[in-house]
Amino acid sequence: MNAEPLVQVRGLSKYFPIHGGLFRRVVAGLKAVDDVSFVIHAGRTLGLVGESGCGKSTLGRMLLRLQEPTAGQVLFAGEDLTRLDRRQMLAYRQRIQAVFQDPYGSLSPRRTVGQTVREPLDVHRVGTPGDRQQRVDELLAFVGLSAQAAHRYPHEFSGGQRQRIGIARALALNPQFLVADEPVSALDVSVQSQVLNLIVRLQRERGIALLFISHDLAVVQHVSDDIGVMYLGRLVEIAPAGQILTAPRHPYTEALISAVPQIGRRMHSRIVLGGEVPSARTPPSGCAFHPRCPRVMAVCRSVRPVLKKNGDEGSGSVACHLYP
Amino acid sequence: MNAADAPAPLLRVKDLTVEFRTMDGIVRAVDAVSFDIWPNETVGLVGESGCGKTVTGLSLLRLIPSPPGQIINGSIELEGLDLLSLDAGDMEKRRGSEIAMIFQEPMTSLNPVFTIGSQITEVLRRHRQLSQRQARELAASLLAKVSIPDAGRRLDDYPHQLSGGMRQRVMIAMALSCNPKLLVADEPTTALDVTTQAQVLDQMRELQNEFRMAVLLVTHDLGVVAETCQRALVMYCGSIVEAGKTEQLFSSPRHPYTAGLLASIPRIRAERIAELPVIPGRVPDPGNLPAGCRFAGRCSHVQSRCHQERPTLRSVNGNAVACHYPLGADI
Amino acid sequence: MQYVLRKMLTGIPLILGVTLVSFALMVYFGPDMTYQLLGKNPTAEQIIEVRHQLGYDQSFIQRYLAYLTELIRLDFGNSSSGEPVRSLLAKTIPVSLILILPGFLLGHILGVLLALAAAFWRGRWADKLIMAIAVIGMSVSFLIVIIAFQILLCSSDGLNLFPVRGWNVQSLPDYLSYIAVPTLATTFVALGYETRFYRSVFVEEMTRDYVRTARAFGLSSRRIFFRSIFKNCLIPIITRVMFSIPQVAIGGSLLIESYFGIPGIGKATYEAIITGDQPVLKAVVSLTAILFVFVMTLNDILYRAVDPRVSLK
Amino acid sequence: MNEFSSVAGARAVNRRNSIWRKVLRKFLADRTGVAGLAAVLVYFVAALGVWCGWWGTDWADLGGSKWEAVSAAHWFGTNIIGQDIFSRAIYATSTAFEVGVVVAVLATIIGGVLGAFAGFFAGSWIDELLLWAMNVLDAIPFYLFVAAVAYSLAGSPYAMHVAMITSFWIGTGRLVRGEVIKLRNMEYIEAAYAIGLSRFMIIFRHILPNTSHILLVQASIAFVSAIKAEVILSFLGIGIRDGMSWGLMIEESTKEVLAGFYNNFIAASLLMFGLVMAFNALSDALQDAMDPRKVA
Repeated sequence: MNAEPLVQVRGLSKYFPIHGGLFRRVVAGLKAVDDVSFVIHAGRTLGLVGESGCGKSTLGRMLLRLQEPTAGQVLFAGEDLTRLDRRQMLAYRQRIQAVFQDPYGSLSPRRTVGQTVREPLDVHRVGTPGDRQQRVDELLAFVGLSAQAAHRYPHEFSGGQRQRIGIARALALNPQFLVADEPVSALDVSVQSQVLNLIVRLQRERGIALLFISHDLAVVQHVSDDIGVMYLGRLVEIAPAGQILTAPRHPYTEALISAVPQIGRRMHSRIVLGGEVPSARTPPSGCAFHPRCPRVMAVCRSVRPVLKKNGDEGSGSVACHLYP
Repeated sequence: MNAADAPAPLLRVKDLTVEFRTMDGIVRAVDAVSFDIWPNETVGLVGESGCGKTVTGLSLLRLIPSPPGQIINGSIELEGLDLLSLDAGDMEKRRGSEIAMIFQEPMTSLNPVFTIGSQITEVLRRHRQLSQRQARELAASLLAKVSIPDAGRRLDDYPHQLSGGMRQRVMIAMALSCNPKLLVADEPTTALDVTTQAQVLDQMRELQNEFRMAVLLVTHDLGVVAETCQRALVMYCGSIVEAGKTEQLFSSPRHPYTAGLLASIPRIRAERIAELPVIPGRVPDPGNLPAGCRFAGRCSHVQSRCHQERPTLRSVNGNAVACHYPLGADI
Repeated sequence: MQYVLRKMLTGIPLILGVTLVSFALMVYFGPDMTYQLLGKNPTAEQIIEVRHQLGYDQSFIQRYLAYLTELIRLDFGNSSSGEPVRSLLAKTIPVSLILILPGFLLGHILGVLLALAAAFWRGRWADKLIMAIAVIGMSVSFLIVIIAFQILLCSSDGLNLFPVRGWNVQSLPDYLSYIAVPTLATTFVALGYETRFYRSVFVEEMTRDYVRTARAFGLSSRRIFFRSIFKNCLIPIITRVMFSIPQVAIGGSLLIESYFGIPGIGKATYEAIITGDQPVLKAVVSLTAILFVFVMTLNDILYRAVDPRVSLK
Repeated sequence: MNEFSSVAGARAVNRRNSIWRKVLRKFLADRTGVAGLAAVLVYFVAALGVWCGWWGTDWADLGGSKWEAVSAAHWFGTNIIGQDIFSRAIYATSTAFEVGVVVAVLATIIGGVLGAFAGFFAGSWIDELLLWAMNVLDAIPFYLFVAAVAYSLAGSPYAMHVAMITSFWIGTGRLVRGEVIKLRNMEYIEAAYAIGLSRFMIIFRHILPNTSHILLVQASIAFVSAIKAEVILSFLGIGIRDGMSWGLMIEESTKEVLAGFYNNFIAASLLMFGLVMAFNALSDALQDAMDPRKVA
């Protein structure tokens, strides 16, 4: 993997202002995403896991430039997206697309499925109207819907089918990179596996690079080559999927894996963390995980660990004082 | 402890049938469901959205919104007394004190403009003869029981000042307050993060033993059922398709739906697999159900009999299965 | 306190806006007073002089600033009839208040009560009856109600119980007899709107999850309805009552006052608009704006007192 | 293709298309609403006849003597100067529709667009400015405002319309603003951004169409409010200038009523009550039928 990565995220941060005082001045910043860096190679998938409020969705939105980062860079094929103006960005929108979480909220209820899937083609003026119509049929077929579906409205479809429509829309412009934010968490189990298989298939058949964001480790592992774990706005561990699941290094990763309810295991074997995720407004000093960490040391309370490459124990990086 | 030792079931549901009047006609959400719950056991009621599991849970407390919903048939016997035969006032008194229910959304399930202390004491004083002061002390001790730190002061907090996990603990404290014999928990941890979910499930299990109550855990998450329930009931399209001891049910499912569901769940595995097994198709429209077995249209073992005749629950090697051709049966 | 201060500060642009609009409408583009002051056949010099006195030869901005300075000093001077504006206000505002207040209160209180009844027995005959009456109440014009009530209650064709029009209040019985018909009319018309609004508030609140929770714990439906739901409903109720205060205090009485010939602030303002009596208009407009800001602030404070989710910070 | 197409295809047979069909079906099931609609249509035909010159042309003619009783020639009798009250009432129906439609359409368009902009840019200066404008206009009591507009546009027959539109758009604007604030966080709006749609396109293609249920109901409310306000304004002398309206008839009748002649008053009141009532029923049924929580 020596080629230049398709996506390089460098020191990406997003601080939301907190207002206070008589004139509502900005008194502090809420660090939703704090100094996150990673790369994704063409055709590969990075899974991003973390609990609600850890900043994973904000991160995804920044890659799509639905939200402006406070600091850092997003390099796509060598170009820093954060510096592009609206018009320049338009060209890149064709190459970066998104799949959203809520199958009910991600399709405009007053537009037919055909209009929705066609819209990206219309906006970017791809081909003749006839070409576009044909493309819509192809896309619907690829995601497993009939051509007649184009004339119907979203409310006539089930959650799983709507998610397929959302995927068809994202594929319309033949993107190289897809950001999928919790694409299956709102779906029922039996439908979830259908959509996951579709995602794996498009990745394999079309060589699309994917950032797959989810709170569900089991789902993430099914599609990902690498997995990153976020906690309170920071990336605490990132490693190849097989390695991170069998030999997690960060205590938080370990607890997260153990907390996933599994069939064929009884409760007592799991690690149950104490306390709750602290508020991002008042993050703990030092390592943000230290108040809940079962293996906390004195240094964790004062010094914030940085993400460091694992030495001999495999590829990947971890931000933890246990691994100096 | 063991369900079989108890002399009689705590709850006996028989042929429970619930219908909803909708614009598209009458929809039968729950169709002749029967099951028992024994004292102090945890039973999982699993199924996908729209299968009728929540409606079943609500029916046990007669909380179906009516109109449009109506229990049209069946009986719900709690310790031998049919709850459906009680008048509204009598039923009201039993809710909370004998059978209680907690819900999925801890944010909206608590009243936003009252302190949690006043909400718990209100329930306490409704069912027990307590002074305001006694009720408050009891409420504080209940909060401490569900591991809310600094419980005495937390009583004066409003729901929005608590995190999701804490709010669900408050709900559990309310549920425990009057020592109900049966707690119906409708997706109690679905809205919570995994690490919080683990905490809350742990807590529920401990308290259940301490308070000796039975729990009906309504959930879509088979993993949660596997880890917490002694027995499980699998629902599909308004009926129970399979029931049995959790371990046996999950290790050797007899109904093709249960088997398909178990196979299709993404699990943490050492190696990535190329493709997840799937159940093809989708749940049929509740207003337009097939005549025979409701799973027939999606079943990989379907035979012609399945399209004509609806199977009923019968015992197959320890599990109860509603299938004409159960998997791995020695017939 | 800091909060109140900030709220008041945000009221300043509003006051500026209200004064600007009203200045533009009522003064700048308002009736030209020149000829009314001079009578017929004035000379050209006289016209110029009067126009200068009235400030008509200055620019819009200059005149607006002058108008604002007068407002800030609360110096309204004398009305065109020569009466000091202050004494005019002192005379008319109390009349309007005691005229309107009973109807206003009755409308909201009865509205809430009827809405409670309708929502409590939702879908039953009591609900249907109340709502049918409310729609009828909403569909009748205020003016028609006034005239009909007057015919029924004041004329010799009807019951002839109360004075037809006018305002000659010396004692409490006088007062009651003069306000009876206006109060009945305002209440009748308000009831339709208020009942429907409050009922929809109650019904919406009845579908919330916490109501189901309360039921699952055995609380009686009466207690849930009158304690839990009602407190949540206070927020929209307060907002509605608060925001109708400015409308009622200044404008709402206009129709009643002019129809019954009652010397209140609504009628005085209306006449001031017609005759271009600028000092009166300035006073009324600034009072309105200040009242509005005051009500908004008060509303927010009450809101925060009822709803713990909104902190005073 | 696979199992999905067949299942969806089978469903489509009994559930053909668009949310509007569903709304229509629900609306038609509402008897009060349909009755309201029918009554409104009758009124509309009456107004249409006036515009086409089929009837009501003699509203200003002095065709009888003072205060004639109900007769075959004068269905509702005559007024103080012998004009036919029936013709006047019918003619006034067309005036009511003119006022109602003009005010409702313009107020709704303005309220919809400005409300959508305010909501879409909530938190920015555009929103602040629009909110400020709404508050300012709200702070000025309605009748004083109309009177002021009427006198500053001295003589214009449309002063009343202008004043009503300026006041009535605010309610719609606020509602649409609130709805748009909800809508703009929907994922399909994010998706539209991600595709590369401009903000104007998003507002007009994705946001405004999704507020149509609010706009339709608000337009019907504005229609009713305009008709009711017209009556009061005409009575106060700042409403309809030329032509005939129910308000002018009532104003006329106040002198007659004291003398014991009620025909004019009753005719105008009942006709107006009928239309407003019918429209209220219609608007209630629309609201029920289009409540997105019930439709979706």
